[in-house]
Amino acid sequence: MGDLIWILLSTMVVNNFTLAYFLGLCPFMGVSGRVETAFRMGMANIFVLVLTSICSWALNTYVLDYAPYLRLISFIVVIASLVQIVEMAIKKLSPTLFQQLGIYLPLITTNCAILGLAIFQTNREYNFFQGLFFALGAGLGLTLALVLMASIREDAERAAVPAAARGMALVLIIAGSLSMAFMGFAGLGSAA
Amino acid sequence: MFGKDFFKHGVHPPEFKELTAQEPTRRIPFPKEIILPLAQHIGAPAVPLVKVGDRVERGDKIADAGGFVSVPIHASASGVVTKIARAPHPNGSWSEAIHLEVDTWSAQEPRPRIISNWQENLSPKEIIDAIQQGGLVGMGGAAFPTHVKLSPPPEQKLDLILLNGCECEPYLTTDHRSMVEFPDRVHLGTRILMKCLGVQKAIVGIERNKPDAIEIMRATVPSDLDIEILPLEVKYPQGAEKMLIKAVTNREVPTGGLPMHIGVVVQNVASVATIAEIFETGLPLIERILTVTGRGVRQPRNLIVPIGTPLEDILQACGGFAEDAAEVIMGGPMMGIAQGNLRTPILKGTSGVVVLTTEDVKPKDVYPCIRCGHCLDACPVFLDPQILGSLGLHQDYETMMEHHLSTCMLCGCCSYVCPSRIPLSHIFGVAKASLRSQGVRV
Amino acid sequence: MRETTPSEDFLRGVWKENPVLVQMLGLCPALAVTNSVENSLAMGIATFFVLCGSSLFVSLLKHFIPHEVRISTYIMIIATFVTVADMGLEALVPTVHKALGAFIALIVVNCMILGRQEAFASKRPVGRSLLDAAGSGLGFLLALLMIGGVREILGSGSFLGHPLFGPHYEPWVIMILPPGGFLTLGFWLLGMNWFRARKQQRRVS
Amino acid sequence: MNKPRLVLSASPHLLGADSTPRIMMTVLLSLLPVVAAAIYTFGPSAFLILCASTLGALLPEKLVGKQGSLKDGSALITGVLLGLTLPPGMPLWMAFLGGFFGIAFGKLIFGGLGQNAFNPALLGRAFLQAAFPVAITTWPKTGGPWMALRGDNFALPLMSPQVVDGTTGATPLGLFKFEHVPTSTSSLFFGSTSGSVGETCAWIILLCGLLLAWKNYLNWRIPISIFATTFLFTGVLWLIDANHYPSPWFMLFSGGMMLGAVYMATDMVTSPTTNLGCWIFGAGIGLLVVIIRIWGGLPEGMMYSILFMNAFVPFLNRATRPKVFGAPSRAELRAAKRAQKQEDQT
Amino acid sequence: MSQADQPKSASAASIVLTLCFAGVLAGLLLVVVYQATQPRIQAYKDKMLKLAVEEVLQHPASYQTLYLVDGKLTPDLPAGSSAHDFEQVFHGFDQQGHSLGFALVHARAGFQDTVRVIFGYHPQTGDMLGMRVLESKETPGLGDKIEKEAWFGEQFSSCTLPLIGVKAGKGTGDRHEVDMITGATISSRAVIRILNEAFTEWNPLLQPLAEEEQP
Repeated sequence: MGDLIWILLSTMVVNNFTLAYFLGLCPFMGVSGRVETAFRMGMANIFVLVLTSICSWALNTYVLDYAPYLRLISFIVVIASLVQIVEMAIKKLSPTLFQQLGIYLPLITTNCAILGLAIFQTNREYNFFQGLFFALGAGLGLTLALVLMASIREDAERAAVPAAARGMALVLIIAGSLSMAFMGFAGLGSAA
Repeated sequence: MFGKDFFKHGVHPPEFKELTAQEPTRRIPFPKEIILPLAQHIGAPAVPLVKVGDRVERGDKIADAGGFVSVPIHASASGVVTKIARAPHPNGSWSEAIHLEVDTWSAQEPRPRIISNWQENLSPKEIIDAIQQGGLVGMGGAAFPTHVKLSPPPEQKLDLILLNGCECEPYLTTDHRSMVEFPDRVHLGTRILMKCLGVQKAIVGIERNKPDAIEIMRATVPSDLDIEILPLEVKYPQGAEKMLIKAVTNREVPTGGLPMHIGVVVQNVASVATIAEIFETGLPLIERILTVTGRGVRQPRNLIVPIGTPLEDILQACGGFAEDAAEVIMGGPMMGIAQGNLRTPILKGTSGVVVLTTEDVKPKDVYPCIRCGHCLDACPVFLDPQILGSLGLHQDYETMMEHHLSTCMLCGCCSYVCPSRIPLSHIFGVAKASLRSQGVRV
Repeated sequence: MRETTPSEDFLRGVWKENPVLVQMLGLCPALAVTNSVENSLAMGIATFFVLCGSSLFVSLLKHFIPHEVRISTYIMIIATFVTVADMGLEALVPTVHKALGAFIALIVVNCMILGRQEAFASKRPVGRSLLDAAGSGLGFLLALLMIGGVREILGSGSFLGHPLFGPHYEPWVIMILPPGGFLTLGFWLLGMNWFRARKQQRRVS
Repeated sequence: MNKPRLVLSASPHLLGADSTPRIMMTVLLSLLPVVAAAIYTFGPSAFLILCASTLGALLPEKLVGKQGSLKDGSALITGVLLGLTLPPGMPLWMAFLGGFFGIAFGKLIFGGLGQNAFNPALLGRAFLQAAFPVAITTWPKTGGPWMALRGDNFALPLMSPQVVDGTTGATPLGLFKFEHVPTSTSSLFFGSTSGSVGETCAWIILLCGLLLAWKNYLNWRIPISIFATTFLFTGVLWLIDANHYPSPWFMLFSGGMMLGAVYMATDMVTSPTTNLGCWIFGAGIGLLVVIIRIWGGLPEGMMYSILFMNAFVPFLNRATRPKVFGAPSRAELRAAKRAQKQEDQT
Repeated sequence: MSQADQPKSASAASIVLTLCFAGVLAGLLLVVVYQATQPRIQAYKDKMLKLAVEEVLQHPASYQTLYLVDGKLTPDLPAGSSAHDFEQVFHGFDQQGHSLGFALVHARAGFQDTVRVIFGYHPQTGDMLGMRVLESKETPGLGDKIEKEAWFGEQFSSCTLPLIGVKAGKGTGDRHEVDMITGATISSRAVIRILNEAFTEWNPLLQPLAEEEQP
C-alpha cells in the first residue's frame, strides 16, 4: 500500500507530468486561460488516463509480449479509439456531462500525457494497481498544474505585463516558477 | 430579533465633529436670490406651477410632484419669480430651476396651513398625502421621497420604525443638533409615523459619539410610546440604511430590495422632525438644518437655512473662507461632491457644507495595487474592491456586474483605506454611470 | 491558397513559422530532452527523419487514402517511422537512446508532424512536401539546438561536452532541470518579442 | 468675499494615513534589527551578502521597471529579504544573481509592483537553490573571529567557491534530519546556531513581526495559522514517537520558520486578500513545511511551502470571497435550487 | 478547404481496406527493422549487464544466473517462461570454481525518482565486493554523484553489510561505515538503504547457496 501511495504522490507532485516531464504541455498552454475550463480539462484527463492505464496494462499483459515492435502503433490506435468510444458513451449516458467535457475529449487524443503514461507504465513494468495509481497521480498532477496555471493567468490578464512578455513567454516563465516551487517535494518518502 | 450594535467591516475616519457639535443652530439672513432646482430628489423632477413675474409667499407650492416618486417644491421665501432656467446643481451638472428674487422688506411670515387635529381627522392615507404635499424627502443625503417609503405594498407587514440618528459622516452635526434641540419634534414625528404605518415599535439609533443627544432623546421619550434609544458603535457608514438595519436588527436587506421588504422603515431623524413640523406648524419643507464646517471656513456653525440658498451666502454667514481654503464639499467628506460654483444652491437633501484646506486636499501619489486586502476588510457590503478596481481600470464593466457592482453604494470606505490611493469608489461610480447610460440597472 | 515557391516552402518552416518558437508546437520534446546539445541534436535528427519519412509517404499515398480515415492513417504512418527511429537509435547509439528515453516514442504525438501532414503533405506533390518537411524539421532542430545550447552552456559549462570555462566553472544546475527548460524557452520568446518590437518601432520612426 | 481657487476631487475627500511607500519603509525599518542581528552573528560576510542581493534586486528595477518604481522601496525589501535567506559564506555573485532573477523574472515580467504571483525574494532563492545546490547549503561554523569571512564570498563571478574543509557546519534542521542531533530551543531562540544570514535570531524577528502586525502592515492571521498548524502537526507526531520526531518547539524556532512566517508569507502581493484565505494559506504553509521537513528530501521546506502556496493565492482569493451583503447565502441558494427542482418535477 | 477539394465520400469497404493495408504494410516494415536491430540491441543489453555483474563481483572467472521461482533460487527456468518474468541473482565463481559471492539488482525511491543499483557481496561475511548505480535521475551535480563520482562507488568494495552512512571524513574506520557525499545526503542514504534492504531480503535465501561450488 505504501508503495502505491508513493507512486501516487511522486507522480502528482515530485515528478509532476507537466512540470517535470513536460507531458501534456499542449492543454497546459492552450486550455489554461480560465479556471473553469482548466478544471474540466483536468477531470477529462484523469478519466482518460485511468482508462488508458487499464487498456495498456491489458495490452502489455496479453498481446504485446509477442510483438513488442507493435507497441507504439497499438497504443496510439487504442487511445484514439478509446477517446472516441468514451465520447460516444458519455454523449449517450449523460448529455450534461457531455456538454461540460465534450469539447475537451478530442483534444486529449493528441495529448502526449496519455501516450506518455502508457509508455512510462510499460517501461517501469507496473502491475495493474500500480498502473492505476500512476494514472491517478498523473491526472491529479495534471489537473493541479492546469488549475494553478489558469488561476495565475486569470490574474495576470489584468496585470500590466510588459508587451514583450505577453502571451506564451509569460506562461512559460510562470510554468518555470511553478516547476521550481514543485521542486520542494523532491525526495518525498525517500528520507523516512 | 435584534442584533448587535454594529455591522461588520467599515472604517473609522477621524470625526472632526468637535468643530460644530456644541454650536446651537442659528438662522441666517435671507439671501437676495433663492434657486430651487426642480430635481432635488430621487425620482421624477417637479413640474413648475408658476411663471416668470409671479409673486409668491413663503411656503407657497411653486412646483407640483411630477409623479408618484416625486414631491412638490415650495417657495422658501417670499418674492418674485425672476426666471425658470438652468442653474448649477450640487451633483455637478446644470439643471432647470426656479429663481426667486427675495423681497427685501418682507416679514417672511408663512401663510398658516395648520392641519388641525390630525390624530382624529386624518386616515393613514391622508397623512401620507400630507407628507408628500409637504415636499418631504430624506434629509440624510439620499433625498428619497419620504411618502414612498411609507407606502408599502398592502401585503407587506412592517414591524419596526428605525430612526437614523447615526450621522456617521465626519464633520457633520446636522442630525446631532436636530436631536439635541428638537427632541420633542422627533418624537412627535415618530408618533405620526407609527399611526400611519400601524407599527408599535420604534428604535432610534445614535452613534455613541453623541452622548448628549442620546441623553436628551431618552429623557424626552413620551411615556405612551415604545421608542427605544439605542447607542451604536462609532463607525462609518453606520448611517447607511442597510448597515443600520443590519446593526440593529441583524436583518439583511436583500440585493435589489428595500428595507420595507424585511419589515423595516428607516427615516432620518431630521426628516422625522420635519414631518412633525408639517403637522404642527403647517410649514412644508422650506428650510433645513445645515452644518457649515471644516478648517477652510472661518466660523464653523450649524445653521437653519432656507432651501435654495446659494453656497456663497451660506459661507458669508460663517465668516467666509479661511486663508487656505481649497475645496468646498456639499454633503459629508466621504460621499459629498466637490463644488466648483458658489452659486450652487442648498437642496432639501444637503446635510452639510465642508470646506477643506490646502493641507487637507494635498494631492497624493497613486501607486499600483499591492493586494493588501484592506479594502476587502473595509467594504461594508462585502465586495472585493480590489478585483472590481482592476476590472474597472480595464473597463470590463460586465464582469464587474458579475462581481456585484450593483451592491456597491459608493460609500468610499475602500478608497479611504487604500494605501496605494487608488480612487476605487470613483472608478465604481464611473462604471455605474457608464452602465446606466447603457440602460443597465445598477 | 496562394501558390508558393519551393524556396518559400523550405524556408518558411525554418524561421518565419518555426514550429517551436513561433507556432508553439512540439513543446514536449523541445523542453524535455534539451538538457544537452547532444540530446537536442539526436532528438532533432530523429524528428527530422520521422517528419520527412511520413511526409514522403503521405504525399505518395494521398490519392489512396479516404478522407474519413486520413488522420488515423497518418498516425499509423508516423508511428511506424517513430518505431523505426526508436529501434534504430537503440541499436546504433544506445547511450543517446537511454538519455532520450520514452521521449523518442513520444514523437508520435508531436503535433507538428501531424500538422504538416494535414496542412501540406496531403495536398501537395511529393517534392514540395519533402521540402516543406525538411524545412520544418530543420526549424525544429534549430529551435532544439537554441534551447539545448543555452541549457548546456549555463547548466554544464560546456558545449557538446567540451568544457568552455575551465574546471572552476560553477554550473547552473537549474538549467538542466525541468524549470530550466521552461525558463530558457520563455527567455528566447521574450528576447524575440522584444527584438521584433524594436525592429517594428525602428521601421515606424 | 475672497474666493480661493477651488479644487474639485472625487469623493471620498478624506483618506487614511497609510500609503504604500510608508508601508514599505516601515517594513524596511522593521528589518533593521534583523539585519543588525545578522551582522552581529555573522560579521562582514552578512553585510556583504545583503549588499550584493540588494544591488542585484535594484538593478533590473532601475533598468526596466516603470519610471520611479525604485521609490516605492519594494525592490529594496526584496533584495534585503533575499539576502537574509542566504548562507553567509555564499559567493557574492550568486547573491547578486538571485536578486536579479527574483526581480526580473519574479516581478518585472508580471508588470512590476503588485502584479507578481510569486514572492520575488523567495523565487530568487528558489532559483539559487536549484542552480547552486551545494553553495546554498554550505553553512559556516559558528564562532570564530567576528571580522573573518564565513566562506568564499569573493569567488570570481561564475566560478565555484573554494570551500575549506572544517569551516563548514550544519544548520539545526540539517543536524536533526541527517544526524538526528536536536538543538536546544534557547539557542534557536537567541540565535547562536548556524544558518542563513537572517534566520537564526528568532526573538528579534518575532518582535518586529508584532510591531508590523500592530500597525496592520501584515495580516496576523498568516503567521498565527502557520505557527499553529506547525505546532499542532508536529506536536501530534511528537506525542506519537518523541524519539523519531522533533519537538514542536524545535520545529517552530528552527530554520526559516520565523523569517518566512513573518516576512515572506505575509508579503501582501502574494498572500490572499481575504481573511479566510489567509487562514487557509497559513495552514497550508504550516502543513507543507512539516511534511517537507519530516518526510521530504530537504531539511528545510519553508521557502518551497510558501512558493507553493503562493501559486494557490489567486485560487484561494476566488474561492474564499465572502458572501456579498444582501445576496442569498449558499444554504439559501441550495434550498431555492431544491425547491425549483421539485417544482419542475411536479 | 473548398467543397470541390473534398474527395468524394469513400465506401466503407475501401476505408477498411485502406486501414488494413496500411496496418499490414506498417507491420511488415516494423518486423523487418525489428529483426535487423534486435540482435544488436539485445547484445548491447547483455554486454552492459555482464560488465556490471563482472565489475561488482570483482571480475569472476565465471558466473551463473539464478532465477527466483516460487521462493527458491534455481538456475533453470520453468518451461515456457521468459527470463524477465523472474527476479535474478548472479552467482560468481573464481578460477577454482569457489563461490566468490552474489550480485543483486535492487531499486528504491531516491531523491527524484527510482534509483536502481547492482552490487556484489558475500552472504556469510556480508563483505561487499562492489557497487554500481545502474539508473538514477538524481539532481545533476549533486545527487548524481552517486553515479558519477568514482570514489563513492569504489568505497563499497571495502565495506561490510549492513551499512551506516557517516559524514565524509568523520568515519571511525569501521567496515560498516560509508562516507556520504557532502550536500547529497539523501541520495547517498538512498543507496545505503537499498543495499541494506536487499541484504535483509535476500540473505536468508543466499546463505545456504554460499558454499556451493561451481557445478
